[in-house]
Amino acid sequence: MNDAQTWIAAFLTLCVFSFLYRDNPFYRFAEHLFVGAAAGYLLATQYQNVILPNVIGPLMAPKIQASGIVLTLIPAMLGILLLLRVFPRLTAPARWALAFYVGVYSGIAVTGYMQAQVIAQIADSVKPFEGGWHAVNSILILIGLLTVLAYFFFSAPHTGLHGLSARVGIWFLMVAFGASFGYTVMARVSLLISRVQFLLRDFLHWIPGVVS
Amino acid sequence: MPEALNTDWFDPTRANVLVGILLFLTFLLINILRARRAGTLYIRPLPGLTALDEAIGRATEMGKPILYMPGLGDMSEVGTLASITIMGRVARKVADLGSSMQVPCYDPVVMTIMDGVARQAYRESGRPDDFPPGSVHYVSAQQFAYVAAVTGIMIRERPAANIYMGSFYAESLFLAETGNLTGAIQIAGCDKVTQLPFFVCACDYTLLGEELFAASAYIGREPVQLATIAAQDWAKATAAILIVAALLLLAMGRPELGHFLQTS
Amino acid sequence: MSWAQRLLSVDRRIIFVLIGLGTAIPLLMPVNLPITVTPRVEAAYQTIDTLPEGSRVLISMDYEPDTMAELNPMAIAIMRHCFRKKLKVIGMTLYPAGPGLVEPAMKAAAAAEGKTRNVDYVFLGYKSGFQTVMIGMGESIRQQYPVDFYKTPLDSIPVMRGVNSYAGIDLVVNLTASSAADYWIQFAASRFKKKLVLGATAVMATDYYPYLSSRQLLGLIGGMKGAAEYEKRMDLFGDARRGMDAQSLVHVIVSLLVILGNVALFASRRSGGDGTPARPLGGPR
Amino acid sequence: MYLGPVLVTFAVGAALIVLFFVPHHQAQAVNAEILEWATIVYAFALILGSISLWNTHARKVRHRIEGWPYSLVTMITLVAVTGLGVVFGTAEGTAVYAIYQSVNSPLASTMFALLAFFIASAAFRAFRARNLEATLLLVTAVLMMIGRVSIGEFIWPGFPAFTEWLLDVPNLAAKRAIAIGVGLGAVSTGLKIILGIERSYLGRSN
Repeated sequence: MNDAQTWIAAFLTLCVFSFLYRDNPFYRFAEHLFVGAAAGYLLATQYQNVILPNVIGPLMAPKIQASGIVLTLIPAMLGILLLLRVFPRLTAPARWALAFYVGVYSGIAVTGYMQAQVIAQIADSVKPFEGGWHAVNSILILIGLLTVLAYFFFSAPHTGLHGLSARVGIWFLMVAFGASFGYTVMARVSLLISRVQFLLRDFLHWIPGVVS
Repeated sequence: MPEALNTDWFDPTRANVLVGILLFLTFLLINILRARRAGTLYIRPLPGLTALDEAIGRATEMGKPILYMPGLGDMSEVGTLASITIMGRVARKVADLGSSMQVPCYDPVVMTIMDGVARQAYRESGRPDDFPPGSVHYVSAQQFAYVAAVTGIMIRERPAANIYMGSFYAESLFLAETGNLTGAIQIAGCDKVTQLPFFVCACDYTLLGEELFAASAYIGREPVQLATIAAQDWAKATAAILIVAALLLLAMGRPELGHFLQTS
Repeated sequence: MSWAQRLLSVDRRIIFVLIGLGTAIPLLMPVNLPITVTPRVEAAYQTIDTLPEGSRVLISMDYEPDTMAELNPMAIAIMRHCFRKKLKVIGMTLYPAGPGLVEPAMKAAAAAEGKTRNVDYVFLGYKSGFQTVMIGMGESIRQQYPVDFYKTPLDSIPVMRGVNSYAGIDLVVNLTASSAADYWIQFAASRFKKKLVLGATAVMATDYYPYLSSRQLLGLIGGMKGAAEYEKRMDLFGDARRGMDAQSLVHVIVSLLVILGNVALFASRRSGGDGTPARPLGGPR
Repeated sequence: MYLGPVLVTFAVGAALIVLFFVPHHQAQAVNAEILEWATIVYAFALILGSISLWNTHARKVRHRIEGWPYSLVTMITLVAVTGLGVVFGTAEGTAVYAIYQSVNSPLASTMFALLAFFIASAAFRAFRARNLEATLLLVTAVLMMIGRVSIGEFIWPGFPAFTEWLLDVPNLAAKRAIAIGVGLGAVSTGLKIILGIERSYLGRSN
């Protein structure tokens, strides 16, 4: 990044940090600039990476068979049906494109989640109990798994034994949330570190460059 | 030598996934019949949903808008599908009470769907032309450009209720903490486990993981929808029994059930 | 108003100032505290280290600027490791904003190890579609990426010769902050049976422990600490290790704040008033 | 009744479920083609979305609603970046690439960095030992924070191993149960839509 870019980036970085004090014109400017630039960047990359190579490209290709045209026109037509929603009276046809889109991702979800989230996790819970200390851990994991599943039961009131196991399940949930929260602090702080490094190194040159 | 072209019609290693789906379908059909015959099924109350109704009521009393955020998932995130159903109910209540709602969207397809759902809610509430056209609007498909715009709305328009339903990622804390700053009542429902701690800390009520899916079915109170929750429960019970059974069999030296479950 | 009440309702901007100082001071005066390499990062290191020379490693860098801090140092350390082991690196990204970060990172790693584009590594660039690209690459890489990021056809790139799909790839490394990891596990590991190493942000890494124990992942590098451990294992002194000192200070500040908050809560409770309205913690009941 | 679209969703959804089990290369080619179509539809939807974004801000400018100059900034940037990107592309050396490096990238990473401040204020406010559950939450979080950094190791050498245990046992158990639950919820929601039980996405909030 040359100097001009560094100055712009540093100015915008400080605009965003100013939000910590309170909402102000600088933050508001950075916010609106970001919304426009992000939307523009996405439109441009979608054009370059999807519309150009997969829609315009095949249609313009010199030797084009009928099947090639049809295979490209169908999704393009569905896309145009969506665009018709710009006109208030023409919202009905878009339902066909939405129905196709929702059908695709529902189909992927049913098999994908069943394989990777349900079956794989059940399979992984079925591991032989190693001896000694690990056995205690395996039993604890089994108890945690069954009690949290009990907590997520909807078709029975949480009373009696089921109620007790649901309560133990909540304790496991809270420990899991605490662990996840504590673990996340590191991730968020590392982002702040890189922004402060940018200001101190690239902008103010108070700390040395990237050491190999 | 090009890769040998695969020509067989069934992948045996995926038999367990097929059994899982077929089993779930049977649970679903059985429970739909049960629900139809009995008129309804018992589903324990979801406190999150009562909190949602209270939040909408309070916002209406204060005459301030409601902010509904459908999450940063596109249609491939099933949490987004659940959010669409919940938003339909919220829009219907907002239309009936005559209060106002804003739905900033991350994904353009979700925006298109939600716009249709909101218009339908106003039509069913008998007030089709009171639907404010720009209320469901696309903001950005870039995570933090979306956050910048939505937190701007929170601070400047001060909605009385912030509702987060769907798949959220790292931005959950940014939105919920800013919402907390403005003093709005906040209800969240999210299927992304990593974000639940933040919603639990910053919101007044949080639907945890699959409670989001149960809420989307529970909301209509339709017997068929309740049947899907019951089917989910039966499948969960089966999963628990399967694990315990497989472990017991394993302890008795018969690992077949365990091997059948292995996906890869 | 007792000190406890005043503390409990302190202006959050004072906390912000503390966090800001906690980050900047260690960067200006580095302390370089010790780092131990945890088993999960060692597993990732060994998975790459044991690959024979000339093996092809597909590195999908699916992240955007907002998570660059944790994942860029990881990307650079892993790529430098591949180059040192004379492995062929195929870089790609499933995020529109990816190329802007991944391309400079690949150049930096290649320059540091004296490697040249197209001969030792290739950058395929961005293709939208997430799962569709992953599944599509099982069928044919060229259908998803007809040309590389620089618009060169794949057939004229030495690294890509003979590589038509996952069959030609020996290891997949996914660096991401998003659900791309789930899909790489679903498709690359489960469906196409490829060896997979994951580099994730700290918050996500805890969710992938189950996939590590089920061998769907062969190694897991979590957050900046994971990156610092990898840098230490490669005896590099990159941004990750420099940041770890600031991490220590800020973690201590946040922990002390939480402890202080509770001390004030008990103090104010004993003197009658309850510091904050008891409201359900959003959890059940 | 939207029978047509509901049948399309059923046909496409069922086809993709079946194709999951058929490794035949032609079947997988059909699968890949359908997924490719979805990415094309998304590209068109993004155009529709950008028009909606434009209308939102144009309305503010037209009616001189408070803060309309900022909306002008968004509109100008949207047109400029889209135009430059479509005409000159987004690869290195183009104007959009330079804009990305000096505007999009720093704004995104700095916004994300604000979370470090918010996580501290959220922890300070929310981690109050009001009941057993809240106490479990805050004690685990503090132990995790201290155990993950070099100072934790300094206080008690066993700290990192303890935080690993927290992640490997209680956290793993709860996360696995949630994953199974969410997975089944996702399968249930997906099937509801394919079977037409759930049709609200078609604008029928039944």
